[in-house]
Amino acid sequence: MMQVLILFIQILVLFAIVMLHVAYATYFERKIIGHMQVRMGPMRVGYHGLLQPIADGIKSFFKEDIIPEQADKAAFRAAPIICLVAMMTSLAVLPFAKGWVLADINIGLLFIFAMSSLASYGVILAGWASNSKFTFLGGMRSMAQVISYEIAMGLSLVGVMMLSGTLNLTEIVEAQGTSFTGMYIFPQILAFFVFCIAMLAETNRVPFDLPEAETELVSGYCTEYSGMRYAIFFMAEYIGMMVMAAIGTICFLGGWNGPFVIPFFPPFWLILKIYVFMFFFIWIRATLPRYRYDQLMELGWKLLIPLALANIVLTGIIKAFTS
Amino acid sequence: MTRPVTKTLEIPVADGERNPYSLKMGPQHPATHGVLRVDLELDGETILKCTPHVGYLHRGFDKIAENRTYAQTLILTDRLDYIGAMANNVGYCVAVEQLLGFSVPERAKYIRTMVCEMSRICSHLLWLATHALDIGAMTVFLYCFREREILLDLFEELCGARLTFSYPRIGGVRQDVTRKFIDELQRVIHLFPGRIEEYETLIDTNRIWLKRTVGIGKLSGDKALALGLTGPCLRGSGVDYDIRKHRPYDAYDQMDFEVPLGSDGDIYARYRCRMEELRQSLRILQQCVDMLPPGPVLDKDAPDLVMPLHKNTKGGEADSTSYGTGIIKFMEEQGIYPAGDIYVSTEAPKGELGFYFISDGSARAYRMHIRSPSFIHISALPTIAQGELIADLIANIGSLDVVIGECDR
Amino acid sequence: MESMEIAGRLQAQFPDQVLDICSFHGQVGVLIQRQQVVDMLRWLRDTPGMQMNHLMDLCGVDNAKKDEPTLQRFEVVYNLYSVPERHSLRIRAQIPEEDPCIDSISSLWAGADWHERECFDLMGISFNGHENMKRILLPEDWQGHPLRKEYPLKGREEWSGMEELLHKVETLQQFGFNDAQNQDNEKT
Amino acid sequence: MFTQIFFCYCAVMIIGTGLLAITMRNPVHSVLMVLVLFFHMAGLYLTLQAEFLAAVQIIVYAGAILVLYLFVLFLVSLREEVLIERYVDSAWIGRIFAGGLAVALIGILPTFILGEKGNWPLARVQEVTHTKAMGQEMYTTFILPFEIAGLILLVAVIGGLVLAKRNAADPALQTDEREIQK
Repeated sequence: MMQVLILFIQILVLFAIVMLHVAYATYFERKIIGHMQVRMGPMRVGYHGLLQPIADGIKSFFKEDIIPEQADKAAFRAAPIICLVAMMTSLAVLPFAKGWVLADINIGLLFIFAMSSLASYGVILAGWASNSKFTFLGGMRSMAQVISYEIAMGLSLVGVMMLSGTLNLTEIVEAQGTSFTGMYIFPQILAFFVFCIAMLAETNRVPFDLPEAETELVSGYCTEYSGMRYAIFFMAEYIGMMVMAAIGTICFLGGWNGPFVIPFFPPFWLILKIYVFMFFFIWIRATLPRYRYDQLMELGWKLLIPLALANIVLTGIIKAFTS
Repeated sequence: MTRPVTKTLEIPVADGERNPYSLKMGPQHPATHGVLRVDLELDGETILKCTPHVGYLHRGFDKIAENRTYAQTLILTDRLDYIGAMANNVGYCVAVEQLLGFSVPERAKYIRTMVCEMSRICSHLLWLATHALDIGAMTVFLYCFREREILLDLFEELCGARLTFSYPRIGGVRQDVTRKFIDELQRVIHLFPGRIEEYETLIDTNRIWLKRTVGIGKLSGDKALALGLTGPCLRGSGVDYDIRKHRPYDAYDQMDFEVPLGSDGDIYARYRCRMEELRQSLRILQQCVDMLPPGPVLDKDAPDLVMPLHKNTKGGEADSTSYGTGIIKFMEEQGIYPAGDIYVSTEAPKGELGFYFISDGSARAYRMHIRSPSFIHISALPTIAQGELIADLIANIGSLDVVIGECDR
Repeated sequence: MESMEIAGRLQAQFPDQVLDICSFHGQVGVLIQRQQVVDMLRWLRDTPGMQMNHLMDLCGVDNAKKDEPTLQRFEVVYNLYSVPERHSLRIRAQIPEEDPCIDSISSLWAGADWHERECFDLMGISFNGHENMKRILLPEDWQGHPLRKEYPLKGREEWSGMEELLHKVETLQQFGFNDAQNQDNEKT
Repeated sequence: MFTQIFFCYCAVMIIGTGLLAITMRNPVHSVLMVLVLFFHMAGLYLTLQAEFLAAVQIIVYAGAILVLYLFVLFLVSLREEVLIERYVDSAWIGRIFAGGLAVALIGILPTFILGEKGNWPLARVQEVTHTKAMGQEMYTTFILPFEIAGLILLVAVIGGLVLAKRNAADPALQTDEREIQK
């Protein structure tokens, strides 16, 4: 009983911390993108706009919740929740440092894949349930995109699985050793490249933000959403970014290992690396135009998947010869 | 015995080829540049048929112009292409001067050429900004606005307005340029080439940008001409038609500049054309500054085209109509207004901006027709967009550079 | 080639169609009858030496208040330009009041499509052979053609669509919609 | 104790959502019910220490196959109500058949017996993890059936490609024809 209570408290703490990070990830993004675009970003609420995310949260919480008359109400309500829950659940298996993990399961990597594929249901349902043409097109795009890029992403991580011989995220980090040179980014540079692109597509970020391409589909699948429900989609997107960044860190950048150990706060390096990834996300958003739908598919199926497959074969050959 | 097996929510889907998926884009849509509505018939995301609808901003300028004096109509032209309003003002004034046979002092000609090119840069910058945003490149948008701001400040220094200028007058310009304006302009001319390179670094060699623009929205030169496209859209298809060269007005015959031509007629070619035009405009600006002759800026013989006042400044009740008509009567008696018709067009940033006037000898135009480039460019949209994807339609609308205020008039 | 010369050659080619040639500030206008307008414009476009391949402008004119009795009630004015030869010409096709229509030239210039629709919309001249002769700038249920001289500057009545809208607003106000906004409006 | 409750919950949910999936009138809702069903199937696998299967169940079935179902549902127009003739005229005949089948199933239940323990007792599976155990078996003992299955799927993929290619060519032809008609 005690164990369950402790677990419950742990879950709550993780939830609170992640939500805070999500809120400030939006601030982080707006500030960085602002400075990249010769403007200031949020400045008004608090010192240099520091309280802006909180104000935004309160605002969207109290906004009117509009449900279109012709919508499928149940699915419309469920969609953002599915997104958020799927993304939050995948946090459970992420090791933030040795032992700092809610559920240290053997199939951590697969579990995260499973959850991220579930999150796409939220988007699809949102697109369908709104009963609007723009959202529907957004949902369709998202469906095709998620199916295609999940394959590329899964295949890109197979190399890591082969090198480490496990699907447990903690063990993957440990298999890379503590030294800088042990990181899988060096032997798996091809896989890392594929992963980075697929990661952007999985999280619907520029240049693959087609499901919500605002100049084409107004706002894609979330066109009809407002207030808190819209904010939930937003949160899910940012948690998704963080989860993807965490996987990239764990599988390729040596997880929580750093040049030296930080006492009392072992996850320091992991979080730092996650934010480097986040910066990468934002930087790309500020730089690149958007792909077109068919070009996105072409890139996924004709470039990334073959590349990932080649990487698997290469890794297999090298592993067979070295062992 | 039968019974319904499914009873569903209406799912908006394409029902084979009998009933294509129809999508109404606009009039409120982020990428239709104002209140343009485009009705699409889609097969998946491929456009089977595209029907633009305009008129949401129709204000009846043609009709208003028939009931106002020539000077009064000038302020309407600000509201055509409000992104580069100065070019419309100049276009209108050039047309009226030719109709009424006024001459313009040399200095005014140079100033007008100058402001024309400035508004061309303004317009092209805004075009680049929104076009890039349509394709998804967000940063270029803000960079362009940073530079546009400098130019708007310059305009403010020149005439006090930032958007609707009404600065040129029939027979010249309203007031002379200041020393400060010239100095600032000089600075801008030196600053801009670097900034243009900055945009090009961001998008010109970008793989995604090239994928989105090269080979999309192709038009051959003949087809573009038949569709009535003008300006950079026509020159992108390789047709050498620039009114500044073909029928020079103001001081353009004194200027040494090149007309950039594309060859492919796709979105990328139009983009390249406009980028080169930015550079050529800077060249013209430099020449204007260097060659600016001294002298008056408003023709002495030009009639004092005072606008009728709404309130009599000397106190008492307003009698605007009789005051206005008084002047007009006087001028009609002087025989300033010849009877006849004339079509004069100028090279506005978006393309050929033409004014067709019929004068019957009174102070008001008997008939005025504005040939606005945006109107014709939108009408070419179905031809360009057919068979392409939704995303390309957005890019095409952007690359045609339409302003609804000008289209609907 | 001088515009006058082109006009002369056009008259030689279509002697019974050309009514008059007039010149104003160096621009030449040719008054023609409406019957063979497509042939004439095609001749101007395709003849070597003419190559008037750019239709600059097309608009309708109402001559009701002009005191020139030789003119018909309506005119359609075509402003042509030759991009390779750099010369221009204006064609003014006369259209009688009782039958305001003329052949469409959208088969010659695809760009004439919207010009003609605009002319129909505002002037009420219809174009035979045009595929889509509908209003373009005004609402589809608009009455009358505003650019005709007898059309008043202020419309005779409110457009029916606008009245519908006003009515809708009134009904909504009964249920308390839009009240706050109205108060704001009253203040300003 | 906990495992039993969890099993009961999963079983009830599977039956319940299964029933809902076939009775719901909106096909998209039905698919969602199947999604929930797959979830609980994965839960059942977990009670059997088969975590790899559980994850694959969600990734493959929920993440890919059901999404494809949704795709098809969206693409096929269901705007008009689909009317299907009843296969058997009287409802009672159907109910009798169903009842009979249910009785037969329940009657057979006691004859189920647990299989032999074999090479992979529970302790060993837990030790090397289910993923490894499965991989080992699949690529050694069952390599031939595995490859045959792979070959069959490959044939299916190629067949699908060929069919799709032909279908893709058709609409293009149709649009061309339509243009010509204009």
